[in-house]
Amino acid sequence: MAKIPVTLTHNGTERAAFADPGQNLLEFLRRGLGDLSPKYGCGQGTCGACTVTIDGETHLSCLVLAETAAGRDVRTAAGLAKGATLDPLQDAFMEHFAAQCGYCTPGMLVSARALLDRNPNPSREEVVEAISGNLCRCTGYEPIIQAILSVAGRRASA
Amino acid sequence: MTQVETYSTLDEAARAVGQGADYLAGGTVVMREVNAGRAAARLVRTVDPALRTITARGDTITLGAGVTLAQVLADPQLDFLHPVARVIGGPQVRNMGTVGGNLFAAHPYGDFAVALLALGARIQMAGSGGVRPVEDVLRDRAHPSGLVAGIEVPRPRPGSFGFSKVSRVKPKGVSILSIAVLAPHEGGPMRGVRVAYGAMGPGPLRSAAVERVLEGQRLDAATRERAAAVAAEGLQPPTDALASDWYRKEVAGVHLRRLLERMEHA
Amino acid sequence: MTVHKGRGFAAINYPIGMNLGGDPSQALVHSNPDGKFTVALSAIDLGQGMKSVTRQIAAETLGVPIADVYVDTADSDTGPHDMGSFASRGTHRMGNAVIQASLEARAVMLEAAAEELEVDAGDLVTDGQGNIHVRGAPSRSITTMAAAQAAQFKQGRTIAGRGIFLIPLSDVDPDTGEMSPVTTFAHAALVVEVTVDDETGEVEVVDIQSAYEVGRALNPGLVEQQLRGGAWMGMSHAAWETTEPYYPARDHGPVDFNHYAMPGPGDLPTHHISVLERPAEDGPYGGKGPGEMCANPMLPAVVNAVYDAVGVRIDELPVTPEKVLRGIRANGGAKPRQAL
Amino acid sequence: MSVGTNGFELRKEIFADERDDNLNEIGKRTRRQDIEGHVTGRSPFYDDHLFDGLLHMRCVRSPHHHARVRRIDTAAAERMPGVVRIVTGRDVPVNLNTLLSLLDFGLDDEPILSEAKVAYKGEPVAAVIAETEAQARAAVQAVRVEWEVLPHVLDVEEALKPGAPSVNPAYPKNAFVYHGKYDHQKLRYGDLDRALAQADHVVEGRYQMSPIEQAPMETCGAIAAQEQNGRYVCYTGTQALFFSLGTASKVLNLPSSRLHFIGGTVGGGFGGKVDSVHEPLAILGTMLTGRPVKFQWDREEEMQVGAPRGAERWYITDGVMADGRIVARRFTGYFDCGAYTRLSSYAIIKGVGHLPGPYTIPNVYADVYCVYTNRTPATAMRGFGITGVDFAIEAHMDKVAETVGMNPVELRILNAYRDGDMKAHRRVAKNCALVECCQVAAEKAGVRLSPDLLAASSKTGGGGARGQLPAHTATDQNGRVEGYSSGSYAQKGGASAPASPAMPTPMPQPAPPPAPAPAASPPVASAPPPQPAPAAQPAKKPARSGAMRFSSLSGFRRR
Repeated sequence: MAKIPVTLTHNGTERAAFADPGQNLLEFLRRGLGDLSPKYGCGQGTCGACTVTIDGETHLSCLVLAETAAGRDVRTAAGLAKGATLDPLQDAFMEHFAAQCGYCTPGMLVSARALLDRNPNPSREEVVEAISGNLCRCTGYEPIIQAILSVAGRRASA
Repeated sequence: MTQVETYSTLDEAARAVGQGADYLAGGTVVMREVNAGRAAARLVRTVDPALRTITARGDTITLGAGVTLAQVLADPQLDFLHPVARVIGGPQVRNMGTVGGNLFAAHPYGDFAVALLALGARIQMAGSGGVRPVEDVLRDRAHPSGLVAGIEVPRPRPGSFGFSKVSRVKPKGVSILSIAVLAPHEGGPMRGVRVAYGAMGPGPLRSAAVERVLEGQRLDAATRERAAAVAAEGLQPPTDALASDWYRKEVAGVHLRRLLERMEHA
Repeated sequence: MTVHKGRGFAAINYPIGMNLGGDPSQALVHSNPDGKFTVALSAIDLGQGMKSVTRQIAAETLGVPIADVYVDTADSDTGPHDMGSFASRGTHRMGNAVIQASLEARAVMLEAAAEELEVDAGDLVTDGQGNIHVRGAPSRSITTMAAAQAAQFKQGRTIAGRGIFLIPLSDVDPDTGEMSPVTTFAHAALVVEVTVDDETGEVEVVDIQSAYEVGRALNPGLVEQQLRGGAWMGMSHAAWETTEPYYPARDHGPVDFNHYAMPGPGDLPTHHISVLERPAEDGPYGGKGPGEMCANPMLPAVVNAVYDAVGVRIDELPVTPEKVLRGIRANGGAKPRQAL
Repeated sequence: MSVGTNGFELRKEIFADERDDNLNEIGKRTRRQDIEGHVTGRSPFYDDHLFDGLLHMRCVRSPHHHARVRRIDTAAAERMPGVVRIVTGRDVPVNLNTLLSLLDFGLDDEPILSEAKVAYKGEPVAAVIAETEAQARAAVQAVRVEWEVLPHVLDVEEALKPGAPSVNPAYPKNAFVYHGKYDHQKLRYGDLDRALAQADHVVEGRYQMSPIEQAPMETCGAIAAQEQNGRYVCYTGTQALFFSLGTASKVLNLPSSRLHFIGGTVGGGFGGKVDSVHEPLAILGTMLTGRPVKFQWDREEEMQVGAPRGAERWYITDGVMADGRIVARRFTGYFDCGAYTRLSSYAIIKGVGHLPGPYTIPNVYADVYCVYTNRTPATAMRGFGITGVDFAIEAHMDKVAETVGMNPVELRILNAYRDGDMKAHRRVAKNCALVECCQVAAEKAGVRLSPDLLAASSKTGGGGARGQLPAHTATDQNGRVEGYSSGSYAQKGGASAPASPAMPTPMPQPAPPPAPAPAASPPVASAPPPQPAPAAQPAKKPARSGAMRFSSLSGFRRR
């Protein structure tokens, strides 16, 4: 079974590894590049735990064929922090108790970051829409919504 | 194991797709099957940028088959399709899923195709496949004859098109049913009415009964009630985890009437 | 179309822990030479906050700041036996084990400090800030770091502790069911408001006013997480979820989250939570376990609210639009009660 | 009023005299220890451990509800690309287990990989180990199984009728056997029939709790690998590390010292990660191949093969006085435990100890059945043993309130248990708080209560006569089962199997905290005990030949 070389930009750094034929981007990121922040929740595109951005748009990495990400700019939750400085959303999730088991959290943060990047001051309804593709079984969503809104509010008032 | 063939043009891909291969577009349908080990051994895809273009000519807007639902939402000239695109999948699915792929998404998916069916869209096939009515493509979708290149969507007159999708989960849930209504009128009786349902049969389908009731009538309360009364006539909706055939039939008329009310007051 | 409002009430209690076969948990606590503590457990944190609540309990008991404690779990080579994280037993059982282990470690730490300060260990107290001093004489003090260093490098003491908490096996009488099921109960009551669409049977949960009695709220942040998320799950059980929609037939079982329906972020009611704290006699600092019981009252409360709204009793969960609609049809229309 | 708001408050004024609120760390809203790992994606879940040469395991599953396995042909699958090994029941050292055998409770009744018969759709009969997950999936399709389809039963009450298909060979009448004695767990407190006869109203109800999926965002799974010194390491998403270790130790016949389990950071569980299905098979895969093996459910398996919260059916009959006092409550309950016991038998014990809910009712009667049907085995979920019956009780309370024309909140407070009351399981209530919860919820929602009930307290009004055991409790021998012995060890026919070396054996303990004098012995001088017929009354003939040694709580204690 021939392996396929895939080169892409991963959280700002060019990386290369081999993919199996038919391998999805989630598995490629985890096994190939060792970025374990995107999670396997369903492999069906129904939970959002594997959410990453490709060229700035959120994607379900379990539904992306790894080789089709070649040459593209892939970002994951592992790339949210700038060095030792956490993204304000990460701080807000900690402050608002917006994670319990933590399994949906990386994907949720990627979706939230994508929202704020294009709409720095979203309404509650827009936040709800932005995370609607990311399931959480623990929190009942409200703390997550509040955490995201708090960052939007901070920016608005800053 | 899955082998992927990538072509630079759609025509090449169309020639290659042939027997025993699946066409990989946005991935939301096919990659799930790949992950489950149920996809064809060969996947064919293309990187033709023409597939992602949106062009308007007169009152017809042509969507490349690879246009994503997010692209639809971002395009002001497609405002009449925004209420449709907005309720399909979550943001990630809309960033990936394509209008071409939606034509082939099995129950309970394919709500965008329901809207295209009501709008009387025409499907441009790859190569020498010509242009086909959306009905034909939907009818043959289990055994498609060729690849879709683009979708010609006639722009409806303001206020003449309405769409409704009923879900158990908000804001992102799959269809209990969806309804699209094209009801052109010049301030008078409706002419050329097209009514389409999703999740009320094996795939998107038109309701001849409702169209008969609406055609040539004004959209008043009495007409709405008559339309609601025949809303499920002749239909055999599926039973699934979310709703039984009984429930779908019972509420189709309610949701149709509510949609027609909104359209009248729009 | 008419949308009817209705309110439903339910009250419950919930047994904390299990008793079958005996219900033990163990903990080990030890200090590094700089007076920082590691708690070794085999308990599981599956989101409920086991690592965090045992860390607070250890810090409180040891008398050191929370930053000086780290909970390491779960490695069977280092963490001693524990039954597991289920049955609302984690906080209560493991919390008690951590207290016992921490008390033992603390006693050694105070002995080490006493030897350095040349006082009786019984006269020493901790300030929770990393210092040990003579009761009533804060100036006669030593840091926990200095005490730990002295213990390790000078006195040859191990600042460590072992803890176990065991609820013994309860006998169950076959003929009467006499038993000692548990030692403490948590409580809850809530009022739920719903709207019901009498043409489609669709139910929307609009508001929850809840009161939860959880023993001492060891960490209000963790408690709120459980109660808010748990009420959401209860609402989901009430009106959305099932693996077998046509039970007892096995047809149409959902295989993905699109068909296994749960309320989305657009389905959320407002939920105002009040926490009552009646400490459990044998709970760690009076704590019980809020994690499981919080979902339970939502199921009957939603059912009762639907009855209040349209006069349809749904005795088979979940409360699907179909069941509500069939009920309305069987009654010859909605029969609003609005009795609560 | 707080309706329409998302608040959170600590009502410190209530029970303030029972607490010291001046503590250093307890009571603080301290951030979670694990939160930084969660928001950076660095928290190490079991699947976040990478191994070179990792193999993937997937199961071959029954397409039938109930079928005999005639033949399993793995030849074609073994030749498939990437296939390293196919495991069947013959490869499993101890291929019969029950989860609670570690607590000496119940018979071993569930094969790890079935060899003779399957009893639910999705039951595994073989496991394929391959280089990639895709290859394992493909090879699973190539395993040929010859089935002989058997009649099946899916409804709990149907399953208890004579002549119903027998689901589980350990319990051929489709009911778990309690204490080696009865086909259900009993609760008898007072004289139900007499009280029902004297009640002003009798209120009946039937309630059905649906099967529910735990649905943790992380599916169940484990990775095993060889460690040094003949040991195996297992990274797992278990909710119960030593439960899983003990199960693996038993099933694989390995001493616990050769097993190293690592977990503790789990992507949600909600009860579904206690069953220890993955750890033994992953380790067995490593033992057979010498390579690291991952066994992980996909979402479809999680939803349909993973054990759900089982369905429950409850019948409740209440005797109520005109003023709203509930004087009698009868339950008949059926837990649908699916094809195998897992934890259901225990949930019923827990549930029976919970009856009649948080109310003081002087006459209580319950028969609760743990019923085998041809569906996915049920297991624990948040509120296990309680959620279903609480739904039934609280829906029923509303029916009672309507019958007597009372405000539903007031009905609860009127009947609420209070400190010092005797509960139906014959222990005195303490530390109660139901009344206060009702009052606070009503106040916030603007539900008006009478001055009496506003002034009520869990600390007063209980005890006294309410704290006394009933003068007479009617008992019976309904549902007596023969052929099961109430022995101390959960093995068939007294066959000796190694006790799990991994679980420390709990020592017999002194009697639990002071309890009132035991009652429940047959009355000396009173009316003959009534013999209400339970909904189902299985045959009393010996269920099977040969000595059955069966463990129950009491049996264990006498050991």
